[in-house]
Amino acid sequence: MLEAIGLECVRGDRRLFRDLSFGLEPGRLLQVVGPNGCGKTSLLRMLCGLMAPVHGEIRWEGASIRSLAEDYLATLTYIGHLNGVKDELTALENLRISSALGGTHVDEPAAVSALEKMGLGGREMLPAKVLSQGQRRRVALARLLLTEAKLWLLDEPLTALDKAAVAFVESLLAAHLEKGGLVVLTTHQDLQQPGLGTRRLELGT
Amino acid sequence: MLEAIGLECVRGDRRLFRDLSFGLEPGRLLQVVGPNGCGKTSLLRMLCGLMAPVHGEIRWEGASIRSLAEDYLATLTYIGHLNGVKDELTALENLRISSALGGTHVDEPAAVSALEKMGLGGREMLPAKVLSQGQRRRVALARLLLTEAKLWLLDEPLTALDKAAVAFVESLLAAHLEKGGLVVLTTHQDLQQPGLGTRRLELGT
Amino acid sequence: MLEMLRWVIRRDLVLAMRRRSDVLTTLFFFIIVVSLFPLGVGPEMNLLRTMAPGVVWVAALLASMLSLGRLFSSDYLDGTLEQMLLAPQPLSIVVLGKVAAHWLVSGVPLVVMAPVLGLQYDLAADALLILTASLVLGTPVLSMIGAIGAALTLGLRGGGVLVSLLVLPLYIPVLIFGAGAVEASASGLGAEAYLSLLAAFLVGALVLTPWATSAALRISLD
Amino acid sequence: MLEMLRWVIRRDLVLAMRRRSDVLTTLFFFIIVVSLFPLGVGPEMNLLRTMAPGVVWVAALLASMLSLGRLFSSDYLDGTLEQMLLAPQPLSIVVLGKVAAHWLVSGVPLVVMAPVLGLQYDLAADALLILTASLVLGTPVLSMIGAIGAALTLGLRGGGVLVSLLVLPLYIPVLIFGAGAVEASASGLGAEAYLSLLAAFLVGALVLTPWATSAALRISLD
Amino acid sequence: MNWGSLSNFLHMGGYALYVWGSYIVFGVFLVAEVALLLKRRRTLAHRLSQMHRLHIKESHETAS
Amino acid sequence: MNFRDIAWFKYSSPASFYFLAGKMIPWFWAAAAVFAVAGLYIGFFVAPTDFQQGEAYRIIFIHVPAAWMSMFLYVVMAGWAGIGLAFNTRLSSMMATALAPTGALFTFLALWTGSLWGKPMWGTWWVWDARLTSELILLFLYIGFMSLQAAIDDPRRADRAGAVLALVGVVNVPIIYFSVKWWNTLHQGASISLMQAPTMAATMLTGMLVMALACWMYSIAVALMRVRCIIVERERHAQWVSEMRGQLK
Ligand code: HEM
Ligand SMILES: Nc1ncnc2c1ncn2[C@@H]1O[C@H](COP(=O)(O)OP(=O)(O)OP(=O)(O)O)[C@@H](O)[C@H]1O
Ligand SMILES: Nc1ncnc2c1ncn2[C@@H]1O[C@H](COP(=O)(O)OP(=O)(O)OP(=O)(O)O)[C@@H](O)[C@H]1O
Ligand SMILES: [Mg+2]
Ligand SMILES: [Mg+2]
Repeated sequence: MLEAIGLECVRGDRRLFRDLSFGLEPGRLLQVVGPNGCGKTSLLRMLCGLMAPVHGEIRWEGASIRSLAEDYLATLTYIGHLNGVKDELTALENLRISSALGGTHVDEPAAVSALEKMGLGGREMLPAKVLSQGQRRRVALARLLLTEAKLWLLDEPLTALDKAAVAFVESLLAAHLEKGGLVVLTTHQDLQQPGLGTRRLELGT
Repeated sequence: MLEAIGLECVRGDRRLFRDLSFGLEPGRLLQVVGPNGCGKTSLLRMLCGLMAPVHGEIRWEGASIRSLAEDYLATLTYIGHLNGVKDELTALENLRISSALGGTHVDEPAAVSALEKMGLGGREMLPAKVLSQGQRRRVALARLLLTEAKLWLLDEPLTALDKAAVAFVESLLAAHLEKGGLVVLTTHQDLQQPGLGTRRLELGT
Repeated sequence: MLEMLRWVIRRDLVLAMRRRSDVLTTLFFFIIVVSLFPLGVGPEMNLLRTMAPGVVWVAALLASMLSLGRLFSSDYLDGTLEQMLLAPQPLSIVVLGKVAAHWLVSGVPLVVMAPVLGLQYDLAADALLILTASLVLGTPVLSMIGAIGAALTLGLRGGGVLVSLLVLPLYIPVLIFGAGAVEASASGLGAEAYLSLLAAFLVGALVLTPWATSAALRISLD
Repeated sequence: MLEMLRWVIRRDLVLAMRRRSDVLTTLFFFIIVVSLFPLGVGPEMNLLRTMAPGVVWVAALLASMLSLGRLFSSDYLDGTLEQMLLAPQPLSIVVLGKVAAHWLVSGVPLVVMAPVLGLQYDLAADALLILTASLVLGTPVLSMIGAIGAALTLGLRGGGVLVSLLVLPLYIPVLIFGAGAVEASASGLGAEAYLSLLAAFLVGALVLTPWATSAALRISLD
Repeated sequence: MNWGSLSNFLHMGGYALYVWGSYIVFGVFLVAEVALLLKRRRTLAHRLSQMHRLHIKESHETAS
Repeated sequence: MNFRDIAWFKYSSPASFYFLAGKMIPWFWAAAAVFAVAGLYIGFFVAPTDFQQGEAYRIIFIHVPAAWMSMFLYVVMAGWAGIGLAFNTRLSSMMATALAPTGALFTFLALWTGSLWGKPMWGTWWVWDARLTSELILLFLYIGFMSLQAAIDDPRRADRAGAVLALVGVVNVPIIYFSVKWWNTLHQGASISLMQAPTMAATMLTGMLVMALACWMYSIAVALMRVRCIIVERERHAQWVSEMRGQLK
């Protein structure tokens, strides 16, 4: 159960939003929408504790995320605008290491099969540098197949993906919600799959 | 008049496409589509001469682009996956400098009004570092408002843009085609505006 | 927690091996700086012997500083650092892992190389021993202090020079005591006092700098 | 063409000025490095006077080399370099502009500062003059040679040991003749031979390096 | 009283360059620091009133 | 009466501190002027000529206060910065930022006056003596602090990054300072020989102390003035700033 209470976000001279409150129950997906620069990324970074709100508080299962500290981090997975994919490492190494950083230790066969599911079969051993834009994004997203985190925070996960990959990621989201997970995501494209238990949060209006 | 004759592209061990030929007349738009990693970006980089094809040739108004060298470069504008936007420079400086590099010298008022049209009014003087992902993309795309190049090569121009911006960019494309320009672009989203004189080129099938 | 430490170190070592040229550049730099002085100063052995510890130590310090750039900045640019901040373990562990890897890659080769270079300067065997010992104790401190500077200047591009401005004054005690140890042993005084001070620096740095570096990283990514 | 050169220089200068402290920090880096050697070596003035030219030159090289990082790599990472390759002018012009800006930002301040630092090492007035002259001739060469290295290392896929082997030795002649000029004048021999050799390096570099750097950039971006 | 005359005082027993060189630079730098501060304050006041005017204009425009 | 009602923390809000500082500044200026006049009088007219150094020793009346201030101010600055970092109080961070330029100035002046003193006494402008070297390093620490803050656009981030640096640097200060023992120290020797004339030591000491007090008062006054500027710059959007806009001139 994720709650935001009276959040206010100020960047530079600009107040992006104030008095923003919402709650999200297990099994639900919150889609944050709004024009460019309205503060979607900022909100997500607040939700994972990378940025402190000027006012307000974020709670996870009733407790402030500040007080939970690492316990909270263990329950979430964040994928941002940037892929966090290292050019020199192979797709496989990238996936295993980013999973390990997130607290899930994955053995090689599991990682290979996750990459295969993400459509990167046969490219596991290529350095990420030579992968195409969409393939790099897929490497980043492959983590979702392996993580045990309950809360997913995804910043425009669908950019650079082709249609098949978009559909696959949406099915991943659906399966995660099914299992009682929570998802907060931003995207400018509409989600195709209906019944993702979607709630929309409009920013910047 | 842009012509590609019998292009072959090999990356590493992989042949992405071969025997690819097409021609594009003034006033037409070529949309390159295909799954992630099928070679769209590679094709665009070949078309602007950044990468040499293994076989085949690219011609502009009948002459090979290799022989035209800088004369060809003067007729094109390329916007890639990466924005080419410098973090430390303001939006305004970024735009003026990237235009100058492309051979168009723009004075300040013109640049400001271009940024305003791109929805960055009031943010001209912010360093690009603090802009949101979509706003950075807008800064890169603002060049299209100022360039006099006849051939536009755009690699997924619409990523990270919100819907209003997508519509605006499409109207820009339409206006450019109207004036007899040529556009080659890749995108995973379908173009909304009909009658862009669209031709599709499917790769990776 | 140890698991995490291991992963981070391993990752950074693999990355360093992929970019072998970086590692070698640091080492070449060290060798070239040290070898240049005999060329520049001339062949008087006495003069060279007096300069030796200072030159080797300054070269080590600069080499370690030069390699600071790759400590965090590439992770910052491609978003990995964000992920590290979100790892469900204390950030200091990650920091410690990265610093350890940095030392293994940029410090250890220097330590190994130093005795060979010292021979060029006609240092006696025990002076070489002390030189190596002082480097073993001192170079990890350099990496740890450097990490603070690297973390503070993250995202401030062109920060390479700013880092050196921040970090060099903090390096100076290490330099003074490191070079001092060799000089003391050369002039017949015992080097123990110096070496144990360096060891104290090392312990102090181990305790304090991961904390300071984590704080700096959090600030830089806010 | 000149228009383009002006734009590139101006852009890079603006970028440097944006980090307001950039020019200053290069300078302070230089100052700190020069001040480090006495700390390592000890305070005897005679020793210091003999080392002075070598130290100043090594420091100049480092300062100029440290700032090489920002020459191409940030433009490479954010895609600006691609745009530069697509500019409808010879690439060498762009390269020349970037190198010139680099020298203005990182070379000129060193040249200005060097005499003051020489004073710390108790150098005589004419030695100071020669030192400055050698730096005026030598630092642009460093920037130009460095540019080749920076361009080549952009596309390195791990096997770049050759590159660092190639570039660092290229610096050494400049260093030897730069420091040699000062020593020659200090020991009463004329420094003209050294200085004219440096001038020859400069002319050679101006002719050859923009071409080589452009080629390297094209290779790196293929 | 140590000094017979003003010129003696200015001569400083042959150390005029060093003594006055220290004191004058000392004084000039402190005064310069204060002067720079006062200037900073003035430009600040200027910027503030400009901001204020702009603000008033804006609110006027939105009102009408 | 409730403890909170005493408004202990009232002045820790930038707005109220701004006005409080405004009231205090004239007093510090007055004190600085009085002490400076007294100190200079003692220095030039009461203290006799030194039998070894002649009149050159009179540099001591500014050299020593400047050197003291340079070190004290660094520690004070690091203290404020640390408080700002720990308790997230904006005002203390602003104090740290305001102190840095003054500290750097005094460091520079200590170096300058020391060099001018060294030329007649030691025959050289500069030696690599421990005292001198450590003072130079202190200057680098100040400059590093200021450059770091200048390089960061967001003031809150600049505050906190600067605080980390200042705190780390303060560990360095005593180390540098005590390294005197490991060096041959020209500086120390000279100062001891000076102390040999006992009658002079008394007047000299008073002169030095009075000048040091003047420097303290000056530093406080200037720091308060600068912190007022910083407050207004940072809070320029706040209501109270636009209300008192006229009073600034
Ligand atoms: C650039 C040159 C110099 C620097 C950076 C410098 C720095 C300092 C510093 C940091 C102190 C404070 C030390 C303390 O509180 O114990 C000090 C004190 C003092 N300095 Fe200097 N100094 C320089 C040159 C000189 C010279 C040339 C003389 C006299 C010949 C001198 C005489 C003194 C005396 C008498 C004191 C105060 C008494 C003491 O602490 O011993 N200084 N100086
Ligand atoms: N220092 C600053 N001064 C003024 N505005 C700032 C500053 N820093 C950030 N901003 C603004 O804050 C906003 C940050 O938005 P954020 O990145 O959260 O947007 P977003 O909703 O994710 O947008 P996008 O859809 O483009 O990704 C931008 O509008 C940016 O211009
Ligand atoms: N050295 C190499 N070895 C094997 N395959 C390579 C190598 N270099 C590149 N490739 C492959 O070449 C392709 C490059 O594709 P390109 O970037 O042109 O794709 P794209 O169509 O633009 O994809 P996207 O839609 O994801 O942007 C990728 O499939 C990549 O895996
Ligand atoms: Mg965003
Ligand atoms: Mg692509």
